[in-house]
Amino acid sequence: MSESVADTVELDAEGLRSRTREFLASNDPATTDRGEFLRARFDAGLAWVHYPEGLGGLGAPRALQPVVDAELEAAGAPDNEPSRIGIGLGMAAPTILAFGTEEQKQGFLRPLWTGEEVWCQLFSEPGAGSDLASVGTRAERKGDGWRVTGQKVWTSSAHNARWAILLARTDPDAPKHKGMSYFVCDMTDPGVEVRPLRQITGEAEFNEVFLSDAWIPDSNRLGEVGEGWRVAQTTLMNERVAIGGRPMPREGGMSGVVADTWRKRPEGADAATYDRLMALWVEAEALRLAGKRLGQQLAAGSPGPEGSAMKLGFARLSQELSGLELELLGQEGLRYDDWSLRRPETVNFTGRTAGYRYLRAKGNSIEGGTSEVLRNIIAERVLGLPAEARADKDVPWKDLPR
Amino acid sequence: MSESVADTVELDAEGLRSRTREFLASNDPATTDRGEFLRARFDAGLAWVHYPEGLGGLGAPRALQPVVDAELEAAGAPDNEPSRIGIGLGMAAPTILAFGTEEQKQGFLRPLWTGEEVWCQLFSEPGAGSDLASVGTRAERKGDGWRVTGQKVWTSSAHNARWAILLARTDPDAPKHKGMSYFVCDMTDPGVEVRPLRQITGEAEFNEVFLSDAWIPDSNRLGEVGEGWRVAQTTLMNERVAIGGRPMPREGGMSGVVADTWRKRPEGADAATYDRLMALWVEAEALRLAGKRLGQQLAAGSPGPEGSAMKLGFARLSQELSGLELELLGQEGLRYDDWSLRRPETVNFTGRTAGYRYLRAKGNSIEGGTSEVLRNIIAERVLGLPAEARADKDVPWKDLPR
Amino acid sequence: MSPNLLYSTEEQDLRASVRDLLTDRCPPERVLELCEEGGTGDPALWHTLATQLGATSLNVPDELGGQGASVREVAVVAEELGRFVAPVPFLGSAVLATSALLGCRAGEHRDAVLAEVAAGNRTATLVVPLSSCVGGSFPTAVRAREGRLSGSVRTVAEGAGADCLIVPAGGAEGPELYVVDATESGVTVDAVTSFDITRPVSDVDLEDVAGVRIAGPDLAATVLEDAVRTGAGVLASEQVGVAEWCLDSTVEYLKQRYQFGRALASYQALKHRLADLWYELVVARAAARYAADQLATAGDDAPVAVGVAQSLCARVARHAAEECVQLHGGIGMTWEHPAHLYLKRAKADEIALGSPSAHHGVLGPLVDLHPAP
Amino acid sequence: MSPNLLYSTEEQDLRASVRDLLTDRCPPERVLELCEEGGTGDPALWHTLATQLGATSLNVPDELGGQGASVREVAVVAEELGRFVAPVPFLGSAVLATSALLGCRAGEHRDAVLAEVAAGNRTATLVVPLSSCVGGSFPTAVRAREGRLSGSVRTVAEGAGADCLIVPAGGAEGPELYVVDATESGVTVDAVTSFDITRPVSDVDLEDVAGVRIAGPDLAATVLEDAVRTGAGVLASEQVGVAEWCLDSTVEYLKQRYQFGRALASYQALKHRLADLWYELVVARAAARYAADQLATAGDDAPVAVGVAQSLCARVARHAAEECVQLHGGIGMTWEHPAHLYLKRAKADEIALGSPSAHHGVLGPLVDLHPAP
Repeated sequence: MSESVADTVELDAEGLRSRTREFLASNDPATTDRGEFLRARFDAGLAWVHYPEGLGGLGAPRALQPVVDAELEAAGAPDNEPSRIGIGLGMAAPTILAFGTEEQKQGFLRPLWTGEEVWCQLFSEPGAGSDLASVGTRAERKGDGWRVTGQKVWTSSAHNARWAILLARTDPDAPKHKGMSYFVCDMTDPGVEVRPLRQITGEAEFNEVFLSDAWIPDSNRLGEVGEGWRVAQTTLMNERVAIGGRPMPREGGMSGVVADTWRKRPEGADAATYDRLMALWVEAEALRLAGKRLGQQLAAGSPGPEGSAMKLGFARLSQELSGLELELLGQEGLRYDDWSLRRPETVNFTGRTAGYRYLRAKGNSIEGGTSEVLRNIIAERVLGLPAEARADKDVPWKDLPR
Repeated sequence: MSESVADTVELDAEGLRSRTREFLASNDPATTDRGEFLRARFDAGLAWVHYPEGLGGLGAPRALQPVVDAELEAAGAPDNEPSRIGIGLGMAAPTILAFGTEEQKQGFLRPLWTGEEVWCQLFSEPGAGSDLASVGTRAERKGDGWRVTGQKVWTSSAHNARWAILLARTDPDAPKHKGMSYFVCDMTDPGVEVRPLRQITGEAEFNEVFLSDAWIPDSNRLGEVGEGWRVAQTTLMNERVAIGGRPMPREGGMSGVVADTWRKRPEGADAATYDRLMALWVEAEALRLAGKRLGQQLAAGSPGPEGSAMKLGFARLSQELSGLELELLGQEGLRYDDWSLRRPETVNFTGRTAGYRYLRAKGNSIEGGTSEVLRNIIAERVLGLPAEARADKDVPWKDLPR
Repeated sequence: MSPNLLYSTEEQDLRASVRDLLTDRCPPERVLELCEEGGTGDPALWHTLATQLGATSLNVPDELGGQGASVREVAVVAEELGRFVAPVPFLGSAVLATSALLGCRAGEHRDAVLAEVAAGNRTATLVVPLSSCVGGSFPTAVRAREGRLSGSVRTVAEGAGADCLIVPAGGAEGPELYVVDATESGVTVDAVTSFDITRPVSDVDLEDVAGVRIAGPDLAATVLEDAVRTGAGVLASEQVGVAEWCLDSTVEYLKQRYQFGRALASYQALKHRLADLWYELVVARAAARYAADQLATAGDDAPVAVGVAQSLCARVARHAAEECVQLHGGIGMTWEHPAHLYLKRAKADEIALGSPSAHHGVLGPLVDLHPAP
Repeated sequence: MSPNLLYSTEEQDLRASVRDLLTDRCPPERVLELCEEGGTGDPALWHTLATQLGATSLNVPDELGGQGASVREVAVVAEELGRFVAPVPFLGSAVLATSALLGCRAGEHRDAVLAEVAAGNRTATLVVPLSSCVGGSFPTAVRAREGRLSGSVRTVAEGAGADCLIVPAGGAEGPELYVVDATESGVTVDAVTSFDITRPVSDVDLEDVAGVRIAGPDLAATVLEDAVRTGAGVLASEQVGVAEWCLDSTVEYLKQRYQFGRALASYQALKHRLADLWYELVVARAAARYAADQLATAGDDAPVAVGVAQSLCARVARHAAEECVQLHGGIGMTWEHPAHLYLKRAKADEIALGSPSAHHGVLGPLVDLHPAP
């Protein structure tokens, strides 16, 4: 990376396509080690082209990434298994980019993107879910670093993770939004303990993470002390962008699964359930169309607030449909496949059996923002109705009722 | 009424029965003028036996009234047409009894009970419905009486009424609950104008009443100045007693009407609507049983809070059932009988056509306490959840937002 | 090509024109006044819509005096008319009758009638019960014998005031479609009391009336089915407009009104109900737009799209109107407040052109979901 | 005589005894622990219920060692067991199997088995799929030939651990009922993984097994129908207990938990949802009490009462359990919190002994409401 790329490459589709081909010419995916190939791709600025030069990108428009990806895929190049490192790519990286020091960016982003280092998120706590700003995990200044103690929950990938983004309370005397700081936590620290968190399905998709005097050097702080909430907003904004938006075919989700169950003429299929099925099928199709419409709005440069409708409807429908499916199945609906504790590699809401789907769907209206919080957001931000009364904004965090 | 009745009559069923027979022996309903008969009945203490002697009663247990009524009915005696004078009997009378001066009781109760004077209620206003304590109708002291100006609404019987119970604001500088007084208003006063209030059914069951400097002598005040809210509580408590409680046969209400429509195999009857009908029929039957159970609780001396469930369910079911009926009727559901403005003598929720029933049922969740207010009451008084935040209790009424 | 589910710039301009006109000429007080008069709506407004905005000729070919636009634009107009519950015979004349005429083969009489209807010089209606649903059998309540029609059809949309009637009839050799002049002797059109006071209905009786045949057994059933389907698809957009007004006006009302010292709009239980309504409106709009687009492009998926849109939008509009009345409290129960106009329209629209469960029954087999045996 | 829809003093005493025992011996942690062990519930608790409280012999005649009480008391016990999702085979043994035995004519074998089951010395189950509904045809999955039974029945309630099986079988001359000892050779009872982890289910296979006939073709169908009806009626009370726990525990949780500086219980949207649940519970309880009373008195209205109660209470319990999980938020999704035990019980109970729509179909014709043609 000696000279500025912009001097040599046009940052349009054609320029990127030829740059990718040049890269492939000197890095043959068939003969290059996977790790080596990915690191080279990063160094060539082809990892995420909208990132700055030197950090895996070229400062090119984000919309051009698919051009690069298509070329690489056509050449049979390995990818960085994005589904395995979603939290790193989607949440940690944009936050590091926005708030990190030069050293942090240089140190973290390359192994994050290549997948050599998996990241997880230590935000939610048993007492801080929808109201994330009430986190009680305590970080206390000790010399050139921090000692962190507390409990985090609903952490996916924690058992595989090298690093975590962590929101902790550094000043309990400040009002809740003002007394937090944001850190990068080393998951191999002896003060970090990861335990599987079993869910009602029997599986443990998530973990609880217990922090007992875990050590974080001050050089792993992101943003200023007390600025944690503002930094976390960047993380959460990027989480929301990741949800929804991908186009689906008709019957692409739970409605297809239940429709197929109906087509097999299960024991509980009767005239009454037919109409319930059709009403839900219709709503699922309309929600799919609403998602398509939302995508068209985004493409036209006028995003609407419909994203929250998508999540609300998705949760509602997956719950109603999976509940109907169990009734359709009758006797079979009284059986389950396996309650034993497992740690699934990936989560498939429409996988396993109807019983699993029913139970897993209950989480859809809780995780990533409860349906109740979404309704508040819609009412207040979309419809302009007055905000809920709250008494927690100016009081020291330590004096709040809990 | 020269000597105390209790000296001569045992206040048990047998005593009342024989006293009623004696009364009938000297007041033959076949030959006595109706008004004369009713006045005599009142004077004999057989009007409402639980009222005091001299005010139409004997100070007997309220539960014994049916004994008297049965004897009189068997003898072919005229009644006082209670459905025509329900507000007087159910709301005005208990309030006069509780708060009236001796002169007021003597003057008002007899013609009220006989039906010679019809009463109505001037409580609700366009800006004071669920939040009745915010009434803005103003009563200003002038000499030995009051000048009253304001607008009242949802007043049934106003066009036939001789008297009204009236809640008005006498001190706008006091907090809302403390600045009201309670009056008896002469409906023949030139400052009182009654206009029919047309509803969405086309009918005008109710009236708007416009008060323009209407005159009320101070002798027609009930309770102390500023005590209006407390007096009104007595009125409203008695209104609530009147709702619900009467036993119903299966299919006794809207469910029977819609079931009969189904039995005629209307155009829109299909397998899907069958299940909807059955689900509603089942809920209606269960609500009927809940009413019966409530009655048994009352009879056992342990009334529960189920009364609010009855009203909530009644509104819900009459709306759902009548909505379903229109769908069942298909083409016929697109027609109505008559939109012309009428003033019905009595209201029958299950009368006229399906379209009328559907529209009239919309009022069931608004009149006599909205379903929203009922849910608050259940949540707060039955389930013990915290009350809604309110900012109107200690502020002068005139300074409240409106 | 992927269907465009947005409103194009032209469509937005069209909407703005219609909305301007209706804001000016069709406020709720005016609608109520017209409905109380019990006539056939607002002929002057109808004339303006037709002649100044071309709202009656949008999807009629240029050569017949039309705009050469499509059902997408028709749906946009329907949405605005729904928003104002405007008492004009758009559904009967510009949608149902016009669709039937468009479906027939070109011919002297058809072309003349279509041009007149498109120009707004004449108003037409399709003589079927307003509750008719796609997938039904061809109606034979009217019989045709040697060009003369006899029979009765009840509860026809906007029949009174129509100048010409498009009449499906059972002929000697099968289904036929006729145009009948409403002034012909033997034609009786009785306005009946409509539940939806903003959309009159009539009973039509024909006694040995002369008609001009515009489709024979080879075509009549398809034409009628397509017209009723187009009507249902456009009705979905009308329902979106109705629902939108109900939500908007309820939000406004709750913001202004105070109870127990707080704006009603600050009560969370009400906020969540409004948020749910908004969600319903989001999905309803997407479904309605897709149906309009499929009808506009004669897409293969049009029957599915219409079934989805109509069964969903009917429930959404009715729900929105019911919430509107409830959340307005007592004032929403009065004749003078417009909420009841929307409640009546929404409830009638739930029955019009097929109830949701009727549409489910037609839709299911199209997507390989067959009823239980 | 008007049915008593309240709880009598004796019933309240019985409830208090059961509740005391379960509070002590069956807290949620214990239920979870037992379910994780995957056994047949809590035999010790079951034994105490039977022997100390007589919960298994309430409606058995005195002369067979029973209490001579009625289905009303059985329903009260079911309600409490539902409140604790107690993992004991009450529904299978004390309700379904006992009802079947009570329906058969007195006889040496029947009396002996009934007395043993009532005393709690043996546990029985009725060998039908747990999803069976009244109004179905008599099951013939098991065939009887000369007193020997062969066939398989899947998803039988609480089959594993049962000492004796009450088996409906198709005999040469029609429906028959047999008692089969679970230790007979040829009997296989396979515990399968149950969706409701607090109520095990099993697959039962019989291969040429000796059984004792306790009802022949004149009686077997009626006995089975009555037993399944009694089961459904009692299940309604269990569902009331499940719903009540869900409402109570949610109310408690929301009162304790703060969010944005306020108790969750102060949010009106949640308050209204809880108020609606409370309403549902009020009507469900009335329906369940009426069903219990009608079954207790062998009232003519029992089939209607059971259909009403079961179709309603099933929905109410499931709705309450779903709200319980949702309003508990993340903690309600964890294995360690008991909410999921109730969710699984409530959802399985919605299918058990007939879904609401199946009951609607049976109930309708009884009240002269016949399905659409």
